[in-house]
Amino acid sequence: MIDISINKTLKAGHHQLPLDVKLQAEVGSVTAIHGPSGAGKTTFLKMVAGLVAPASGHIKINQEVWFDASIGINLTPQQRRAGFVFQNYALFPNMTVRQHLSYACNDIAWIDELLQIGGLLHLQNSKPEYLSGGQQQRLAILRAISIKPKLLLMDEPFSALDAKMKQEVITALKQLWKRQGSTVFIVTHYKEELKDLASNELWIGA
Amino acid sequence: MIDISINKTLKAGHHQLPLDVKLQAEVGSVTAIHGPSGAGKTTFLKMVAGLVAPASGHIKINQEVWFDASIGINLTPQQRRAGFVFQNYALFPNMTVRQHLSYACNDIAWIDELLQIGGLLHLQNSKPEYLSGGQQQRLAILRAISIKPKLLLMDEPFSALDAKMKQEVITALKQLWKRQGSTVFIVTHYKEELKDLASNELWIGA
Amino acid sequence: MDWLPILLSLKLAAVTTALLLVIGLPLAYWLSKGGGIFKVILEALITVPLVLPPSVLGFYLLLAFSPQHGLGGWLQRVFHLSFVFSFQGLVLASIIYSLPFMIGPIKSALQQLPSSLAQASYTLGKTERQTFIHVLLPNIRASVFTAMIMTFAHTLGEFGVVLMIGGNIPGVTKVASIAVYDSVEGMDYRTANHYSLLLFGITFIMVATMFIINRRNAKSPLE
Amino acid sequence: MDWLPILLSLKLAAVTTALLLVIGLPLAYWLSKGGGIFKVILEALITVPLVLPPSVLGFYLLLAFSPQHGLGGWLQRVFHLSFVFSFQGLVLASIIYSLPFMIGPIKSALQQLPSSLAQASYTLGKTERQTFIHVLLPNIRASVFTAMIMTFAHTLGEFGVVLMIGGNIPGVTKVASIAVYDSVEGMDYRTANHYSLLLFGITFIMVATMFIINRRNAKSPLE
Amino acid sequence: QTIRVAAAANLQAVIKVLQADFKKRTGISVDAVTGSSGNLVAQINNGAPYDVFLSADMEFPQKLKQSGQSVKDPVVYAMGSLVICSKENINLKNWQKLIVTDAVGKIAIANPKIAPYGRAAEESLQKAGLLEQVRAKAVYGESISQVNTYITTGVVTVGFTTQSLVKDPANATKLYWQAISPKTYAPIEQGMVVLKHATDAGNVAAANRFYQYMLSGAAKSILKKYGYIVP
Ligand SMILES: Nc1ncnc2c1ncn2[C@@H]1O[C@H](COP(=O)(O)OP(=O)(O)OP(=O)(O)O)[C@@H](O)[C@H]1O
Ligand SMILES: Nc1ncnc2c1ncn2[C@@H]1O[C@H](COP(=O)(O)OP(=O)(O)OP(=O)(O)O)[C@@H](O)[C@H]1O
Ligand code: MOO
Ligand SMILES: [Mg+2]
Ligand SMILES: [Mg+2]
Repeated sequence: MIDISINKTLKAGHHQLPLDVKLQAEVGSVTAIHGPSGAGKTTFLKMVAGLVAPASGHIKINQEVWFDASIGINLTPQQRRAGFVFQNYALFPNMTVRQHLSYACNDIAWIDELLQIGGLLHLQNSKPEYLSGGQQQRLAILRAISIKPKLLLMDEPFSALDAKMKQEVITALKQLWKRQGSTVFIVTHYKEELKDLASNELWIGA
Repeated sequence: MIDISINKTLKAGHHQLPLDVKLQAEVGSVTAIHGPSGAGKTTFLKMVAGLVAPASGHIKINQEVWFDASIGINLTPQQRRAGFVFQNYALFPNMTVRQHLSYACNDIAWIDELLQIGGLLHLQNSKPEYLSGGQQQRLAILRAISIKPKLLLMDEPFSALDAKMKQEVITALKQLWKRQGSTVFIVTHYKEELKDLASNELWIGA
Repeated sequence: MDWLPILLSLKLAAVTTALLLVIGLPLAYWLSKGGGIFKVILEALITVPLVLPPSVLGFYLLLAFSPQHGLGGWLQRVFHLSFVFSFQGLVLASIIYSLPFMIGPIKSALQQLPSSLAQASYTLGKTERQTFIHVLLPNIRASVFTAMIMTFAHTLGEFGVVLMIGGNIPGVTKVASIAVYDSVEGMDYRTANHYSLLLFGITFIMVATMFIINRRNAKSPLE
Repeated sequence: MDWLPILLSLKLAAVTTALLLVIGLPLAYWLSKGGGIFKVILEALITVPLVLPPSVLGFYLLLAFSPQHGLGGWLQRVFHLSFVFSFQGLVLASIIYSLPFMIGPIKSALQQLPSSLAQASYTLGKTERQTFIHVLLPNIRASVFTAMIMTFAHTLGEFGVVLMIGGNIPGVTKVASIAVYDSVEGMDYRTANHYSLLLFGITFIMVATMFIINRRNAKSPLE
Repeated sequence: QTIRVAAAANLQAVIKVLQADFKKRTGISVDAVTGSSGNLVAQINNGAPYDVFLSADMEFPQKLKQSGQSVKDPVVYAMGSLVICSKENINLKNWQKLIVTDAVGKIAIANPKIAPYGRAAEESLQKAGLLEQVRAKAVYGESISQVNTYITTGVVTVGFTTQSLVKDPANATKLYWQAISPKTYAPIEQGMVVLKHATDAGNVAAANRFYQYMLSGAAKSILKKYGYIVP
């Protein structure tokens, strides 16, 4: 059981933007998050991952307390190890495709499987600057799932993929998640693309 | 009349990837470009803008020859002044939203109109690092159209916008383009989103 | 303690830093674009004055600019310019000596910038020059500040070159570094301490101010 | 010409550069994270040795490490370590003198990196240390090389500090910069020229090699 | 009127007194530029605007004559006298025995290649048959001032230096010293010349007055007070 309730006031220019999110989800479920641009979806994911501190509230994942303002608990991102697909990918310019994955995990067979899923085998020795937008996005997805995280946070992970590629990737991911029992939050602007994937929905915004 | 026919062999990892595009379009038309990830859509736009040199072929815009390998003509990006929305935005980290636009053009009324269209008025003094993904993407669009280019090249310009915001932006752009007689190439993975916008279609890929 | 050397030093450091900025920025930009063997040679040449002991570098500069010899004589005859035992000589020597400290950090910072920034600016019709000034430079501000501080401080403390080519003439070439050196040599440790503390104080204020200006205007409200 | 001073200089420069890398990288990282007034003061302190003429800095170091005085005496008694007239003394002095040239470029390059790089690494469970070594450092390689070259060259040419604290003992502290200075002073310009050319050549080869290694492994196939 | 005098580093203390006395007598100001003799000669050869040169030896002024920077032959204005000197209260009467014992750590000597006092010290040690034994303890100063710094800061036990160090009233450090017998080293003759620049700059009369003054009784008594032997 995942139980999140967090608060923070963001600054958008000179405006105050209150962000107040409550979410409960089953272990192994997939939650689609949507809402208008600038509402705080990315910020929400970053708070869950431990990259941004909420002002108040709590984050409980299974039995673990990741964050609780009232008792002063705030685990580091390293302790949480939530897989994170950044909206701008945040790839490492110095590493090849394969090095991204071998930096994250040691299992060679698993890395090969991932490269297969992402269709990046032939590019495994290329650095990000030599990848197209969609190739970069797939690498960002692979890197996040390579650590087999209990909780996977994806920020518009399919926006640069063409329809066919997207379907292939989603099908593969679905199987993976089932196998590993992962809980997943996906921010998306296209609800339809997740229709046979997501069981929950979360709306962030006024 | 716009007449493009260009050739280049790309390298994807150790593979050779031949890219061979022919396109003819009316002045004032909107062309939707699609194709699989990694096929060369971004590279095609960059060749049209003068950021990457084709190996052979020609680019003719109205009466002007922008590129012609056979007679050694290759205009600089500055001479072409094609508006360009980069897939990764390429915003200037040092400039606020408004400074992006006033760097590109001097017309204050026009800048205010643009900020209005993009819904970024309240963020005009924020730098890119304080913008959400969708806000950054809107700024990238505004910057490209701020110079009122004859030819506008957009690389997945709406991928980070929610459905409502996208409709608003597209509606506003349509009017603008009509007013200015702009010719537009848009790379997209969602043909449907351009259905009442694009008159031409170009497929890049095997 | 005599204030003249301190003022002279500050003037020398300010003039040198300003000129090196004017020379160094375009040069660093040009070098950052990469290129053939010619640029590699030039970069190595720029670094070379560093490995000669300052007084020896000063000696060679003295030979080069001596009115007795070719180049120096020609400058003297044609332009009435003398680079030995004159303030402009100190400036020239300091520029040669500090050039690598100005170029190095700026060049490597420029190489680190993503190329799409410049490309975006070009498509807006901006020239390379406008792009450099308005887009590239502001985004490597921290490195430019670092280079300026190092150049300024290095020129304040420069001694060997200046002594050789300047000759310790009060009010013309007797800068603070020479004055404090003289005091130590003359075992006048009190005066030496005063000069040192003063130089220390000036640098401290300068460096601290720079660092405070250089801090990001605001912190991200999310972190 | 005597080869011993050249070898000694190369050894000093190599040891100093290596140690400064070990000290400078974590320090630059720590300073790059920004922070309170304490860090500003520390940064200013690091820069200050630059503004004192090297020989005067050497004089103060001499006072600090003299076995007659507090710190020096204590080091002597407890660790049998002497920093005057010894090779380790030269190393220590060179480290103090060159620290800002190592720290400066690395720190500002680190500040220029987008913070999402480190964040991505943290979410993979990597510590700050692992992230620094495997993600941040490789992406500022050009700046680290620049800092290393400047430090190495600067140490080769360093003269005033070394002269003061080293005492010019053949084979122990008589480095190349002193040897070439001696030759100029003794009006033995032939030997001076030989030494200078040799230092020149060594630096040239070193710098050129570094620059060639440092060039991007391959050019983008699209540009 | 002002003239510029380039003076060897060992004169740094006494030149201030000479400057003041000369000004009182003639009304002519003197800007003194001190440095090692070798440096000063390199500068003079390359156009330095100095009117008179006071060297630490005779060789350098002779070279200037040869290169045409001075018209007249150099004259000796003073002779240096060598002392062994320490900050520690040790009896230096028998310095020859003492310096080879463990009681003496480092020994400072001016670099004999470029400083006349260093040459004299080595000569003296050679005569006493100690040079090789002392080598391991020796540290070399670039100029006599650097040797003085080593002595007064106590980083060396003893040093060979000029007597003007211990006679300098500005020096606050208590020093223990012993003159080295002048018979054991060749005299350290310090020479002086008027430079060509004085003629070019129209300072020749004033420069000559300073030159005369340096050889006068008044200057000699000051030099003597600072430990120089005057001819
Ligand atoms: N410097 C480079 N930049 C971009 N792509 C490169 C580069 N070098 C090689 N390539 C290869 O060129 C091919 C075309 O890339 P391009 O970015 O044009 O694709 P795209 O059609 O825009 O794909 P996407 O929809 O994923 O953005 C890719 O397979 C990529 O691996
Ligand atoms: N450092 C910052 N990073 C991101 N957003 C910031 C920052 N500082 C302030 N903000 C503001 O916080 C708000 C929420 O941003 P966030 O990135 O979470 O939005 P989002 O819901 O992910 O939007 P999008 O769909 O456009 O990506 C925005 O209005 C933005 O202007
Ligand atoms: O005064 Mo000297 O020339 O250093 O011996
Ligand atoms: Mg977002
Ligand atoms: Mg693309």
